[in-house]
Amino acid sequence: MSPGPGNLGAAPLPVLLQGRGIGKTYATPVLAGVDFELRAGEVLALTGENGAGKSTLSKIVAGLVQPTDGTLTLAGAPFAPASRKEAEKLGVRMVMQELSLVPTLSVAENLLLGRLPHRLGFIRGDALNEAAARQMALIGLQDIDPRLPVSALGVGYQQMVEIARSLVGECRLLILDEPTATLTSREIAHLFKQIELLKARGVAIVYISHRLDELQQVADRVMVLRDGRHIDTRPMRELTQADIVRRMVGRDVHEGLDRDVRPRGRRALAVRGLARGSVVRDVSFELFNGEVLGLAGLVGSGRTELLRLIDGADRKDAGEVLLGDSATPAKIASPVQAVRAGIGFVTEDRKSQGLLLPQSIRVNATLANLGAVSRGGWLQRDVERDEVDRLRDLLRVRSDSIEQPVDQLSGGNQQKVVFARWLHRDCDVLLLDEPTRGVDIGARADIYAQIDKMAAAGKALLMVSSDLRELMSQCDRIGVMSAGRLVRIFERGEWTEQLLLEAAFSAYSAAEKSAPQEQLA
Amino acid sequence: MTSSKPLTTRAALTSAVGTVAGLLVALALMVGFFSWQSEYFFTADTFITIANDIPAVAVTAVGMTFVLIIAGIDLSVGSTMALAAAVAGIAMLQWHWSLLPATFLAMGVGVVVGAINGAISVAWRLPSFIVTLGMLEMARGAAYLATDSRTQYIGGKIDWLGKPIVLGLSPQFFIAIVIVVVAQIVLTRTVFGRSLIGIGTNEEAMRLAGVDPRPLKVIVFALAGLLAGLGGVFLSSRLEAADPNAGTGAELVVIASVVIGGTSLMGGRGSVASTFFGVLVISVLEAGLAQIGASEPTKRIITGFVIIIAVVLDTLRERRKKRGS
Amino acid sequence: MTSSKPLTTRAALTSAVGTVAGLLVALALMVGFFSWQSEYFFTADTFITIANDIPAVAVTAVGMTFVLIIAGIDLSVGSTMALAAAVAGIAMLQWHWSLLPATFLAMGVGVVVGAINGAISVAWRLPSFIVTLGMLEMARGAAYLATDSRTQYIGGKIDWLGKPIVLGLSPQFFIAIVIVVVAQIVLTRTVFGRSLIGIGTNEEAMRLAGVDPRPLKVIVFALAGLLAGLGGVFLSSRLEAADPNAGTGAELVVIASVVIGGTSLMGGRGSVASTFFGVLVISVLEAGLAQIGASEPTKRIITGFVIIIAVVLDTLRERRKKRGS
Amino acid sequence: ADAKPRVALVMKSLANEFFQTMQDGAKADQKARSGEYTLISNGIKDETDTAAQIKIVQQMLVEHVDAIVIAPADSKALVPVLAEAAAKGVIVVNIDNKLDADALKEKNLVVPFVGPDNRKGAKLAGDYLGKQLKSGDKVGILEGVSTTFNAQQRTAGFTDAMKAVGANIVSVQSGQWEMDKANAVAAAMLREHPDLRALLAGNDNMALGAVAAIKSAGKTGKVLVVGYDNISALKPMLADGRVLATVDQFGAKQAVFGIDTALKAIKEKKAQKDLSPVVETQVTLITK
Ligand SMILES: Nc1ncnc2c1ncn2[C@@H]1O[C@H](COP(=O)(O)OP(=O)(O)OP(=O)(O)O)[C@@H](O)[C@H]1O
Ligand SMILES: Nc1ncnc2c1ncn2[C@@H]1O[C@H](COP(=O)(O)OP(=O)(O)OP(=O)(O)O)[C@@H](O)[C@H]1O
Ligand SMILES: [Mg+2]
Ligand SMILES: [Mg+2]
Repeated sequence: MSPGPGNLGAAPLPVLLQGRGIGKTYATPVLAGVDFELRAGEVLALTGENGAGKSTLSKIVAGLVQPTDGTLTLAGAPFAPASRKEAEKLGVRMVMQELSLVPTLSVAENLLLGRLPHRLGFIRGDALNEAAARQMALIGLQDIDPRLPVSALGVGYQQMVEIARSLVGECRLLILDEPTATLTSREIAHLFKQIELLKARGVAIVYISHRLDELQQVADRVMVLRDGRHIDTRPMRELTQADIVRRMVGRDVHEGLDRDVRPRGRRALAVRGLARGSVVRDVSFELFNGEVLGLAGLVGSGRTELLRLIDGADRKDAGEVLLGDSATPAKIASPVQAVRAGIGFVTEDRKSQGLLLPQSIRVNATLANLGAVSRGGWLQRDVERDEVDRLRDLLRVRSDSIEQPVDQLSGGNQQKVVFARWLHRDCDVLLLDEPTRGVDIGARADIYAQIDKMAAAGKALLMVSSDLRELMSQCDRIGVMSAGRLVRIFERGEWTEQLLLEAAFSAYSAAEKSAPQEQLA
Repeated sequence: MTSSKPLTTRAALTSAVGTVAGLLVALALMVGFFSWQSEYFFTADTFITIANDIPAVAVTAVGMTFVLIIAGIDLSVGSTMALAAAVAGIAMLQWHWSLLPATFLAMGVGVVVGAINGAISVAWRLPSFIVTLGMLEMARGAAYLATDSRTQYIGGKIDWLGKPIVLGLSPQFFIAIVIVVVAQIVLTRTVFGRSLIGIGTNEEAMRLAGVDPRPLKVIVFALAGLLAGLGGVFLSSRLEAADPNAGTGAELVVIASVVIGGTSLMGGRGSVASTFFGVLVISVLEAGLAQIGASEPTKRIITGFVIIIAVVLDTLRERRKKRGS
Repeated sequence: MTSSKPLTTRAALTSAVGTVAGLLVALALMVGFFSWQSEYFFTADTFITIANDIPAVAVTAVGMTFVLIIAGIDLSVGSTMALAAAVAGIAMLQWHWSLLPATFLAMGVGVVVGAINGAISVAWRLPSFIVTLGMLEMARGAAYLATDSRTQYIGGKIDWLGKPIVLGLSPQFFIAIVIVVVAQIVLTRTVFGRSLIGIGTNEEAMRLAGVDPRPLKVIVFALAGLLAGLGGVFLSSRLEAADPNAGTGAELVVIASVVIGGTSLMGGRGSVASTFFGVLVISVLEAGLAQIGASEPTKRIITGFVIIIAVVLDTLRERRKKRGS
Repeated sequence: ADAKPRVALVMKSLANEFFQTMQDGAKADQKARSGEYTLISNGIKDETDTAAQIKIVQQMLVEHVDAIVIAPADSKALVPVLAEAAAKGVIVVNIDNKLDADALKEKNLVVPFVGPDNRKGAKLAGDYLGKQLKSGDKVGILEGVSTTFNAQQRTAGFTDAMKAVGANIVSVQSGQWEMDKANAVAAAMLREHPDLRALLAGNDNMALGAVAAIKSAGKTGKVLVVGYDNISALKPMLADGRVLATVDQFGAKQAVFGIDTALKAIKEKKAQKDLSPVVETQVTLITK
């Protein structure tokens, strides 16, 4: 059905898009002299470290950013889209790395935003909902009521809506910028099936991801960027993951799936019967100093909600959190109390819940621990600057200076700034929600190293991730959530990918086949 | 846990009815109180008077609702009312125009003022608060210039709009009702309306979706100007004069009415229908306090209090609804 | 990519100097124009009068700057000024307090009004626009009650604050300068100031980072009230009377000054120092227009125009800076 | 209901001391003869809010009052609604600010005006000031809200008096009836015309603002001030000469005169059109 990586060499596909000498300069150059070509019906994987320029290059193709150098040709004709609309008219579409939905509008309206079906300006509600349902079915979301406001969906589902949206209408070239960063394997499978179908229709696809195993599944060719320069483009089958990594970072990186179990210290935290509505149901577990406890689960299984409850960000319906060896419930009714009790929280949505976007790296990094950079309420600028410089180097945040506003950083570097904030705070318990979302493999290793270091220093870490490989490589134990319940906690050695997945589905299949969407209501 | 579909529809329904229901309760409480205080309050007369009183504020509030929905604000509506009425008055007095063309002229003046507001905000991406604050001063100055700082008496030529025709109600009342209904339909049923909600919620997302927010924003401000211009004519027709001071401070009353009607100052959420009830709340309060002869300090204190309470109640209801769903 | 430090400092300096420089150019232009129009404008007298005129607005604007920085707004400052001055007046007239305790009492009244604004906004998560709009009415009503709606002549007892002491300048001028300087330092150098900027930029992020925005917001509103109370006393001391109508509409003048000074209405960005120059722009404009005897419509139109132009210029500068960096 | 006539007093801004005094006078009168009538009094937020005053008149009609005694915020715009009132058989009496003759004529309406002649009052103060001026002396006028009839009349009265002595009016600017606004304007006038001899203020609040401006300019005693209304805060100023004179138009009595006129008409069962058009009340110069 699909050409697939295997038979690519047989009949070279026609070139759809060609870029020559593409460059982009803000204050400093972020792209320089990039040449590339993209063929109809192929998937070109675009990889590189955070800040390598992947999103920038994609945005140039999609008409969101104008290049300062170079030219593009689309199917032989010069192509210089001045806006996204112009690019879309020519069938070039892009799913952005950051969500861009309108929370107050319904799923259907978001899907067809900008092209709502209407008669004389009046929206045709039936046609709208039908078209939307059709579109949702394409990526396996037929269970979601298109009339729901998007704000009722979790981040993962919202990402799916974004993807579904890009598939609306005429499409010759589709760019997916880290579409799977918040997705779990079930949704990813749907997405890949869709990609196959598009390929068969001759659509060219640019696929950006930091998950190299995915690339091996979908990509026909791989293009690597480093520091805004084109390093190499090759058929996927000619490369191993290690080859790709070496090209990306210019060195070898070891992830190490088989680590030793870390020595477990005293109890750091106990959760008893925590519940909120139907999203989190009767969750109990213990977390120990010196360990990393992972939390796996499908999108919408309630992992984020669980962390928010522990952190006091949302009100719990029932249950309690005990700190340390204490037998009495801790009074944590707000994140402020949580921080005071030594609990830090790296949130999943860095844009709306983590960062002060227009402010500098310096301001963002010290936010949770201003006490350390001040004396008697007065900020000590030198101390602050030194500490932030140290953190920036430690995490290799790619930026002009620590005074650069974080909204000018690439997604992965923004994530590192959030992480830096909690390194700076030095908490006893750290809640990590998708801590490597959008982070490249090199930087990921940096973050893992920090996690390791913290665990070694006796901190307790609770880490939610949608990337099972990440959990399996980094955690000492993995808890699996399904439909709001913590169904099982695996010890290192007990788990396999298969077992984890089965657990993740268990509560849904037990209740009904119709999957997790019932919690949306 | 049942299937989600019926739930959704029910939730949507509850929302619209909810706000209005809340406001109706507030209205009922006020009517009860005033009826207890004054034997003449609970009469058809009172309500007819109120009904004939509200059109100017109501139509202006409709425009303001749209502006707030796109997360803007328009502080210049009071001045615009005066300027538009002044121009219409001059057209009738000096150029001997009749009512209808003069009204269109006033609306035209409103459109120009509003479009300037919108264009400046959009062109330099300025907050509309400050642009319309500047316009508040400029349009008022222009109204003074146009009327030579004197109230222009127009007389019977303009009073048709405010004179009772059916059941004691005036044409302007019916016009206002039609405008409210049409605006509500436009807001909820058209692509235009949806786009405005989108812009108010996440302008960047709209832009990325290929909807250029700029012309839409200019249109919304122009529309607010148009409706303020019409409101100015309504006001004039009750005064039978063009008063250069007309509508002084009206912007705050209008905004208060719209917000009491549950429209968010943050953009993205609002309803014209409930704006109408917000206007009613303020009008009934004003009428009742006058009718019982409350002292000026009392009036001020109670008005401020009611504004806050009304918004608190709306928020609590909104929040309860959210938690419930 | 060079080392970060020199760049940083330079950028930071350019930014601060930039805004003020822009305002200085605007000021110079106005002074030039008025000096050309009136031979008496460019005299020490004029500037001393203006200097003694601004403290009331300046200190209130300092409070407003903090409020805007946390993405709030305070429409009640004008009424608060009147109420605080009224209470101070009564304390001096009827209870025979002396100036200092009466001033503290006025500031206390301001703190209470502001804290109520803050507490209501925070408790029900209401937009401060509507809460302070309600308070605008209530505090004004209270000021009427306190003064029995009559201007209270206080006399020599209060005039010390407004009387020239050095170089024709009054104590209130120096107090205002000290407040501006201290506030600017607090904003840029303290944990408190940093937290306010954070709250104005992304409140949810602050909360999750362990900084509780609620008490800080209440403090900011209380501070704005305190400064408005002091402003009220300053006003009173210039007029030697407590006028229940004092400060009517002052909120808009104050907000305009702050925004002209480059503080963002969206929160997260602002500077007290440049607020001071924003106040100067408005004051010089007002004084100059009065001195050349401009007609009322002209005054209105020019004032509106200058407000818009000043903000446009600031935005363009800001944007050029960003593009450059 | 009761047989006592119900009289509605509709004032301008009750935030203005003058109207407050007027209302208090009426209330005191009603208390003293509570057997004769009942009173509902209302005012508007600020003097320019004509629409609000119209609403109040309408509410009073709904309240079925027998008479309306009104100080109109606008001399023209209030006419239609008052015509409506008269048509319903409500006795309408005009106080303080005279309704526009042309507008009344168009509505075929006769409304008795009970009140002072503002122009005459202002001229009294101006004439008194004139005695201390010589021809060519520079003076400035602080006008109320320029769009209001009273402000215009008072300015006219001041102008008449100044013309009579040949003084030179160098500036007429609005202080919006308010102390702090007048203060800023007066300060500017003093700078622009260092040899200014006098400031004529359209009301006493503005006179207070002028006094403060003179003091800041260090010209106390060198610039003469006259006001209008005779508010209590002015007493110390008159006593020490910082204000030369003001005009009392007996606000406390004005409303009462109006009410009397209305009650008389009701008692004699006179129709609106049979009422005598003008009942002029006293204005007196106050110099101490
Ligand atoms: N508006 C801007 N102003 C200044 N610099 C920018 C701007 N946008 C992006 N950059 C810089 O351009 C570089 C490339 O960013 P880009 O978003 O393309 O990276 P990316 O490869 O997509 O990284 P990630 O994997 O983290 O998403 C980064 O160093 C970033 O800081
Ligand atoms: N703000 C919210 N309002 C309403 N429902 C929400 C909200 N946030 C999450 N939910 C719902 O709660 C359920 C649990 O979501 P949660 O985000 O905790 O799951 P998750 O496992 O972390 O998944 P994700 O990968 O989407 O973050 C989902 O069904 C989601 O739709
Ligand atoms: Mg990217
Ligand atoms: Mg999650």
